[in-house]
This record gives sequence, structure tokens and C-alpha cells, in this order.
Amino acid sequence: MRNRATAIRVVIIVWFILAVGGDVALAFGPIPPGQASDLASSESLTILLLAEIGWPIFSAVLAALFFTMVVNRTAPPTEEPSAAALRGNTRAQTAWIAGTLVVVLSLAVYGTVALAIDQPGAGVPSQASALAMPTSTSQPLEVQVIAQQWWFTYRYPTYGGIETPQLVLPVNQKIEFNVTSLDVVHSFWFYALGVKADAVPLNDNVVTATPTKIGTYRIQCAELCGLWHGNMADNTAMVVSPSDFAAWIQQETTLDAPIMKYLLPYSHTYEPSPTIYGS
Amino acid sequence: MSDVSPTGLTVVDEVEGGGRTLIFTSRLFMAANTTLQLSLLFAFLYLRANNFGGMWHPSGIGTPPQVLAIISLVFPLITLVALWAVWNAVGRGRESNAVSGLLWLALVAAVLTGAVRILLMYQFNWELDSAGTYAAISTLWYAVLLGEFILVGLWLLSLVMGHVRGTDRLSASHARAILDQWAYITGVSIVVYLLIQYIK
Amino acid sequence: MSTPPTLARRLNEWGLLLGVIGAVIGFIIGFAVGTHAIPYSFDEDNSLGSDPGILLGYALSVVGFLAGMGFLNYPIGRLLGAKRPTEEDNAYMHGEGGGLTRYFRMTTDHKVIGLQYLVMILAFLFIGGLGAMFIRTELLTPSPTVANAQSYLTLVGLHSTLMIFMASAAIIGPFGNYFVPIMIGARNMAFPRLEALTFWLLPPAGLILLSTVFLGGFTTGWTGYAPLADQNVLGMDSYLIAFALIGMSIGLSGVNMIATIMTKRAPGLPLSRMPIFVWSVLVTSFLGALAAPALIAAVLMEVFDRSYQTTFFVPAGGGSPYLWENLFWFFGHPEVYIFVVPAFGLVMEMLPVFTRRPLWGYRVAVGGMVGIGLLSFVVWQHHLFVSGLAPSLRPFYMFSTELISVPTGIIYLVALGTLWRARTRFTVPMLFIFGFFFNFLIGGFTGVFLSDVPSDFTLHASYFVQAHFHYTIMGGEVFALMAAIVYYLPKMTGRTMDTKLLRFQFWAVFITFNGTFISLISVGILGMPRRVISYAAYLQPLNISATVFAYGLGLSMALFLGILLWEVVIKQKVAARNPWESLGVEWQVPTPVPLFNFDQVPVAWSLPYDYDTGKPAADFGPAVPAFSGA
Amino acid sequence: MRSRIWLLVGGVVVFGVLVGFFVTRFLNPVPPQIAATTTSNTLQGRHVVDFNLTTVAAVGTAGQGNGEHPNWVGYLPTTYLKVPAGAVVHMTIDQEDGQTGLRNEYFGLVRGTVNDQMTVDGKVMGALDPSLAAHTFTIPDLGVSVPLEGVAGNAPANAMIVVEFNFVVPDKPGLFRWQCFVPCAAGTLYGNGGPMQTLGYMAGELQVG
Repeated sequence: MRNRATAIRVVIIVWFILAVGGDVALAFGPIPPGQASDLASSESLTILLLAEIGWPIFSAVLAALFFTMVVNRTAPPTEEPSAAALRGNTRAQTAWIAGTLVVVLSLAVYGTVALAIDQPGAGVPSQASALAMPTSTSQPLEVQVIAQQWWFTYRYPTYGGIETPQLVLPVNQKIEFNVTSLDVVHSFWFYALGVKADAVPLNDNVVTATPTKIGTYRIQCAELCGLWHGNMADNTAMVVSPSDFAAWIQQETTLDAPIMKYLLPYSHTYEPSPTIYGS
Repeated sequence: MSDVSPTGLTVVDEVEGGGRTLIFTSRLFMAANTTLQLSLLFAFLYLRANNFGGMWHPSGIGTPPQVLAIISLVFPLITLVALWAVWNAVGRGRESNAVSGLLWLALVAAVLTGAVRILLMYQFNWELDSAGTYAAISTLWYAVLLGEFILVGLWLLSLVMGHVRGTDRLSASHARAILDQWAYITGVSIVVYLLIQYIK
Repeated sequence: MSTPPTLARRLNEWGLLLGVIGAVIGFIIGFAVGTHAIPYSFDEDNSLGSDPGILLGYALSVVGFLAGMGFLNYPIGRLLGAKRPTEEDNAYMHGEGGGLTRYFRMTTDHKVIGLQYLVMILAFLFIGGLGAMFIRTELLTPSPTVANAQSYLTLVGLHSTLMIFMASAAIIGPFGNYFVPIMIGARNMAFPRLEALTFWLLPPAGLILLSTVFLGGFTTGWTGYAPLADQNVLGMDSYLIAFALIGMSIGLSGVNMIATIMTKRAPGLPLSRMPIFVWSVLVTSFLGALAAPALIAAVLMEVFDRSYQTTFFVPAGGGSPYLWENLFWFFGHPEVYIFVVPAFGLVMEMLPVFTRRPLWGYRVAVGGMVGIGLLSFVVWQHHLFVSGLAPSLRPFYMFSTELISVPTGIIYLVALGTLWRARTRFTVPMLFIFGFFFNFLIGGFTGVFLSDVPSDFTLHASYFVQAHFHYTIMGGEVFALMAAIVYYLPKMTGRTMDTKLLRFQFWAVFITFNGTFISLISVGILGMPRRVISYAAYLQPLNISATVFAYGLGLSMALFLGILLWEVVIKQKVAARNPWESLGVEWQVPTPVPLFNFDQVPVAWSLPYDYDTGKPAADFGPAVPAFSGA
Repeated sequence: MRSRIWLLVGGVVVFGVLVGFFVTRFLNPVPPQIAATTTSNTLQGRHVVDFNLTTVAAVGTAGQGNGEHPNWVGYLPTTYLKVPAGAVVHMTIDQEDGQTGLRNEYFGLVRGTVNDQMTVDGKVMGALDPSLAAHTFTIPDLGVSVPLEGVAGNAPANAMIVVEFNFVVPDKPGLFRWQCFVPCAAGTLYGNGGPMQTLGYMAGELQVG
């Protein structure tokens, strides 16, 4: 192309508009999984940051590709090298590798720090006694998620170990989800709270989150668990005010009364009957 | 045959990898085999470390019969020594009857290796569905090693047959390749024996 | 050979039929032995058979098939101490004078095997693609319509497993087998029979996998997570046997390729002058040879679990689901680079041809691919970030996963360097190369979010992941495959397919592909998990958009196959020897390529990218001018 | 050229037929759906419809069961049920199976039925000892779960326990899955294989509307 310098300038301007415009749009756009819990907010922030950093790089490579491939395309004559034969450029290579390394290292450091702060899926229960009532909202309330083929049930050890098929949580109270399974690998996905934890039999997978928005949310199994995996979802999980929560606990305790004497004592995992092959 | 082209550059007829290819590939198989063995080692240690429900070693589960297990290690060692001697002899260009004899010795010991190991697997006396993970991984590992002994044993048989019938005299690289393989599997078997015997 | 050549040859001619007969006999024997002789079967579903019966039946049917094909002739001959095959036998086994029939029997010619691979892969890709169409049709509505919960999961499992099988051989199978020996100046592979075996393991594997629908299907998807796999009905056994066969094929092909490249190179061709595609095949082969045995070990354990009631993956019996997850992904992650590294090699091989200039940064490109290969062995636990396994290790796997974008980025640097200021010939393969880089860039960009633990918590196991790996495998590898088919067809078949229709086809496939998977990225971000037949109602509009685009994608893929068949089978326009005016040695040999590739192997080799001097990669003497295209 | 075209078309047709045969295996097989019998009763101002299902542990008694696997345990005559929207379903289940026991004791609770109750052989109950359960009738999306008591091991042959309960289906049409939560598939891992993993035995669909 004759006006190579102009072309490069145009491409850079286009890239700049794309990058800045995209980043601004991202900053104002809704970022998943939203702000319904502290964990979700932090995940949203991470996703936003990655997108903000990644988008300019992404669009720069894209612009360079377009420029070198499309803008610069010509009908070639035969047997004529199309440009000066470059076989490499140590400086460009070093710069590129150093640049990507720096980006990668900073991403890894950021991710590690974020991981250290949030501790999503730390894997270890934080409370010595699950049965103790939390004395403040920053002390976790333990809720056990029991996955089985194909329904999630929930146990509230703090409230006499009642079990329910519906998840109801008090707002602004730190919740510790203890996820376990009775048969195969499931995954407990509370999208709005940013909680996802595999339910593995004889394993206690722990995630903590503080729901901050009252509402009704969707829960879904996120690991292929057999026939009804796609239907192992629940549209009725609720985050409610503490008083509503107390009322709900009262109601569930009454409902559960006939079964309480049969329920196993609360524990972090439940070992299925010793005959693992059905009778 | 080589030739000089008008451009002054030489061309050759064919690239013969030959013996080098054989030894190299034999070692490649060892590398691939290492992944398999490390996977089994990982499984062994992982199952032992987890020991859910005390099922690593339920009471009443013993180790494999000691005497047979040791005998099953002696025979491959005999084969190994014989193969080493064969390689040594062939490598120095000694085409004597001793090579044939040594090959036969190696083959007989290899056959006995397979036989003893099959017998050993019958002597475990484990009901796999209830004997826990120690029994399961040990049985699987022994079965994998048995399969490998049989495969290399068949290779050895083909070499012996070709050699004694004179259709395909044993070359030094061939001897070296099979020596490598046999040494590798024997070494792994010894390690596996020690693991299963002492890390219960 | 111990038998008279005529009989052996006649048997070989009818190998496919004998193979089928052998498979049936093998299955009957294996099924009977497995059902009656293995005492540990608690499976009460004796209306279809027991696990040991099915497993052993399948295993022996493969042995029977291979025996019928003639794979045992040589080993048995050796065991009996028979004479080595003569030159004539070798030439016959190479398909000399075989015409079309040599494509339907066991041959040791890497070129025949390459074409066999190509046809088989296209056929299975077509079946897998049909599966995708059905999945998308089902997902038009939030609740089951054309499939039910069970058939849908089997469909998902078949589509994914079949595509994974084919993707792992899609480039290295046809083009690796066909061109690597030529590119390195070898007259043959190091182990031609082994090479034939790696191919002939695949059709039985594909058919065994497909046969799962007659045994109740399997509901685990391609990852086969235990203990769900332990629970599954007999259809799971098809998956296990098929996957074991694929693992063997990948591993053996890897060993054979490495041996060929390392020991059969022409004199005067050091590693530092090998075409970049050969490097990519070398790296891939190491991945295959070193990763596949982990899969074999895992499958063996699962086979024991299912047929002997051991408890490797059953927590209540002392096992652990994490054991499967670890072993599977230790294989599974290098596996995805088995898909894509040969694609890198191919596009970097083609770029210089169309830009008419040397490959920029050859050494750093090689280093990038080797780096990808090395790193791919230490990233597997990023598939397990939310599994609750070893949380303290997650920073390491996050770091190693993000680190892998450095060597991948190098590939882009090399591409940009090669393209820089070049006047590019925008032929059809070049269009697909452009598509490759565009799609793979999105694949890499989406991958960043999955490598970071906090963001992975939201995106893991969602359609975001699904779209991400479709961008890398389909947008990356399959686009490179289509580029390579158009590019190499003149050499492989002597027919050309560079038509205007293909340009339209490219834009159709490019737009519909991106439409489909951008929709799927969106549903993933909005919270739709993978492999579900029912989803939240608010996701329906995006799913409809994905489905409509997917139909377009399916049609444009069918158009590609249609053009291919039309040009090769019907129109049969004879191609020039070197239509792209490449300097690569594979284009300097005549079309069709002679039986043993070279009458004389050149000694003086250079990198095949010297477009400034126009010097071919190897000197064949004066008879063959550098450019004799068109 | 013409012969080549025919060859190609023939090949495509053969391939297409093979693939088509294959694909039909995936299509939703139209299940033998049974519709509820209408009655003239009303409950809570809603129309009552009747269902009568039988659960059979058909192990060793081939021919009693259904589908491809007559030996599997299953609900008879089918697990594909159809009821009018907004109705009260009066379900009667003739329970012929032995006691297997629940994996999760919680499903011993009767939930989501009218008054959270069931009638077992005429006796009104709100929960069942989990170890006595043979199956459950559970529609997770409607919150309905009823444990079905198993026949005791020492009971005479052909003994049967009749479980009755009523539940309300939504006013809007829809498709709901239902299943059993007792790991009752003998001989499979955790008792969760075979009939538990296959439609038409211990899992089915309830079509409303």
C-alpha cells in the first residue's frame, strides 16, 4: 500500500477507539454474576478487571491481524518476494515475550491475592462446632448442601439439624456452604451468589459468601450427574430478611417434626450404607 | 549409492534408520510406559493416603504370597543376565553356539516368569469386590506387569526363533533394544514388589 | 512370509471383509467367555449381557478385526521364525499397483494411510456434526422436545467423544502421516505396520462408540466422571473400550512419529532446518506418547470397577472420584494441545507460501510449541478449581495455566511477523488461516477468564467453557483442517478445489460459527450449565439465536463436504504439481507421489521458506525446476 | 461423469440411510403415556383425577416388567403420566416391592401432598421409617415427595401395601419429571444404576395439561 504510514495511523486510531470504547462500555455494563453477595461482587470485579485488561490486548492483536492480512492484501506477481525477507527480530521477540510474561505474572499475582482474600472453595470448614449459633453476621452460619441423584437438599445444623428441599438464607449473614454428595459428583451452583462447588461423596467442599440482596434465585447442578442432571435445578432459592428467615425456620421445623427422629446426626459427610452395590 | 548432481549437491538413495531406530523406539516405549507406571503409582499412593472408611486395607487382607513373589522376580533377573550376555557376545561379533544357548536360557526364564506371575495372581486369594483398594490396585498393577512381561516375552520368542532358524540373525541393536525393555520391566517389577510388600 | 505370497495377498485384498468376520467371531467368543467365565458380575441386566461379557466381547472383536485385516500375519511369522518379507512383499504392502482397492485394505504406505485418515475423519466429523444439530434442535426450547433426558445425554456424550476422537487425529492423521515422511526426506515411516495399526484402530473405536445406543447409551459425557461411570448401564463399556483404543492409537502414533522424525531424517536435515509443521508434529507426538498411557491406566481401573466390582473411584469402597479426575485430566489437558499444536504448525507452514516470504522467527516459533508442550503437563488441575481438591495448589495451577498463554502468544507474534508488510495472496486457504487466527484469539481471550480461580468460579462448567473450547478446537483446529484440505488436496489427490464457491463457503462458515458461539458465550455468562436438556426460560432467545446460526454452520459445513466430493469425485480437474508455488519439499515431488516418495533423497536441505531467493527446501538436481506451477 | 455422479449419490444415500437409522435411536420415543381417569369428586374446589400405579420388583420374574429390561424394577404400567392442569391427582400405588431403605432419610417425610399426608393401607401417616421404604414417588419441581413402604421380608407372596395420596398440579401446562429416591436398582453401584438411570422404570414424566 502506498500510504502505509496513513494506514498504520488509521489502524491505531481504530484500535484506540475500540479499546477505550470497549473498556468504557464494560465498566458500565452488567458484569456477571452480579452483586447479590460479597463473593459475587468480587468475582464480578475480577471478571471486569480481566476483561478490561484483556480487551485492549485482544483488540490490538485483532487490529494487527486485520492490518497485516486485510489492509495490506494485494494481488501478487509470481516469483517475486512480497517484501524484504525478515527472518526474525530478537528485540521484537524479547519485547513480546517480556510483555506477555509481565501481563501473565500480574494476572497470576492478582488472582492469587483475590483467591487469598475470598477463599472460595477453601475446602476446610472454618468453624470448630457447626452447631453453634453465629454471634454476629460476620461469623459464618453453616448450611449443608446435600447433593443426590437428582435433588439438592439442605441441612441447617444450627437449627436442630433440620433438612429441607428449599434453600432459604438470611440476608447480610455470612453463610458457610458445606457441600457434599451422597452418590456421584454433582456441583452446587448458586449463580447469583457466585457460589459453585463440586459435591463429591465423602468430601466436604466449603464455600463462604454473604448474600446482600433479598430475592428469589436459581440453583442448578453444574456437573454432569446422570439422567436428570439438566432438571436438577431449583428456581425457588431465597434470600430473605432475618425475621422472615426465623419464621421460615419455625415453619420448616414444624414440617420436619415427623422425620427428625429418623435423620442421621449432622456430620460433614455421610457414608452410604456399607453395601455399595444395591441389595 | 550416492551421486553428484549437476548443482554440486549430493543425493543419497535411502535413509536407513535401522538399529538406531530400534533402540531409540524401545526407549520411547519405556518413556510412555513410565507414564503408565507413574499413573498406577499415583493411584496407589492416593488411595492409601485417602483410605476412606478404612477400605485401604480391611482386616484380613494379607500381602501377596512372599515366596512366589520373590521367585517371580528371580526369573526375570536370570533372563536379564542372559540377555546381557547375548548382547555382549553379539556386540563383539561372536557368532557362537553360546548365543543360541543363552537366548534359549533367556526365553525359558521368561516363560517361567510369566508362568509364576500367573500362578501368583491366582494365589492372592482376594475377593476383589470386598478386599479394599490395596488389593485392587495391587492386582491391577500385577496384571499390567504380567501383560508387559508377556509382550516382551513374545518379542524375545520371535528373536529366538528367527535366530535359531537362521532367517534373521540377531543384531547387536536388536539385542540391546530388548535388553533395555526387559531391564526396565524387571526394575519396575522389583519396585512394585517392594511397594506392595512394605507400603501396606 | 511363511505362506505363499499369492494366498497372503488374496487374503489381504479381502482384509476388510475378513476383518468384519473376525470381529463378529471375536465378539461372540469374548462375550461368551466374559459372561460365563468371569464370576464377579453382579449386573442383573442379563437381557443384554453383563459388563465383563460386553467388555471382553468388544476387546476380542477388535483383535478379530485386526487379525482379519492381516495385522497378525507379520508378528506370527516372526514368532515362527519365518523369513523377513521380501522387497516385492514390501512393495505390495505399500499398495503397488493396487489402484483404488489399496485404500480398502491394510497397507503400509503412509500416503494411503493419510488419505484413509482423511476420509474416515470427515465421515465421523459429519456424524458428530449431525449430533450437534440435534443438540441444538433440542435446545430450541427450555424443556425436552425431540430428545428425552436420556437420549439427550447419550447424544451429548456421542457428539463430544466422537469429536474428541476425531480432533485428536484430524491433522496429525491425514497430514502428519502423509507429509511428515516426505518433508523429512524419508521413504517410509519408521514402523509402517504400526502406522497402519494406528489408523485401523480408529474405525472400530468409532463404531464401538456409536454402538452404545444399542446398549442403553451412557450419561457421562466425554469426561466419563466416576462414580457415575460405575453406575451407568452397559453403554458405558462402549465408551471405555473406544477410549482405550483411541488412547492406544494416539500413543502408538506418537511413538512412531517421534521415531520417524528423530531417526529417519535425510542426511543434511538437522532438527534446526525441519519444516515447522514437522516440529509441531514432533511436539504433539511427545504429548500423545507421554499422556495417553495415563488415560489407559484410568480406563483400566474403570474396567476393573465395572467388571470386577473393585472400588477405585467409589468413595464408600475406599476409592476416590478425584483419582479419575486427576488421571483423566492429566491426559485430557495435553490432549487439547494434541488438537491444536499441529494446527499451529500447519498455519505457520502455509503462511510463508501465501505471504511469499520467510517464516518470521522460526526458532522462537519452535520454542513456543515446545513450551506449550512442556507446560501442558502441569496445568491439568485447572479443570478442578471448584472440585474441592487441593485448594492450596490452586495458585500454582492458575499460574501455570496463565503462563501457557506466553508460548501461545508467540505463535501470534510469528504470524504477525510473517505477515508484516507482506503482500498476501488471499487464496482460500489463506482465508481459513485468517479465520483460524481470529477464532483462536477469541478462544485464548475467553481462556483467560477460566484460568483465573475467582472468575472461574462463575464460568466453570457453563456454556462459556463449552464456547471457549469450541472456539479453540472448532474455530482453531477445524478451520486449520479446512485450510489444509484445500491447500494439500492437489498433492494428495491430484485434484484442485479452489473455487469461488469456497470463498462464499468460508464466509458462511465463519459468520455462522461466530454467531453460534458468541450466543453460547453469552448464555454461559448468564448462567447456563453445560449438558443440560432443560434451562431457565430467560435463556431461550440466546439459545434460539445459537440454534439458528448452528443450522447455518451445519449447512455451510455440508457445503464444504459437497464441494470436496464434487471436485474430487466428479469434476476431477487435474491440479498443477505445485499450484501454490511453494518451496516446500512436499511440493517438489511429483503428483501422484511415487511409491517410496523419492528415487533419490536429497542431501542438501534448507528451511523451505526462502522466498527471497526462491531456493527450494531440498535440491533434487536440475530435472525439477523450482516453480513449475499452473 | 454421469456414472460418477450416480456413484456419489448412491454413496451419500447409503451413508445417509445408515446415519438416519442411527439418528432415529436418539429421537424421543413416543412413550406409552397413560392419562388419569377423571372422577366426579372435587377436593379443595378442584377436580380430582385418579391414577393407579403398581411397583414391581421384577427380578427373576421376567415378563412382569416393561420395556427392554423385563427384569428391572419399575412402576407399571408406565412412568409417563398425563393429567389435566389444575387438577387434584388422587394417586393409588400398589406397592409389591421389598424394603430397601432410603439413602437420604429425609425422603421418609411426606411433603407437598394435600395436608402433607398419605394413607398406607388405610392408615394416615406423615412420615415413614426410612429403612422401611421401597420407593418414593417424588416430583421435585412440585415439591411432592411420598415414601412408599416396602413389603416386609417375611410377608407372604403377593403381599401388597396400598399407598394413597392427593396432590395438586399447577394450573399452567408443563412437563415435570418424577423419580424414585430409594436406591432400589439391585446389583448396581449404590443401587443407583440401571432402572434408576433409565427412563420408564424408576423415572418418568408427568405431563400437565
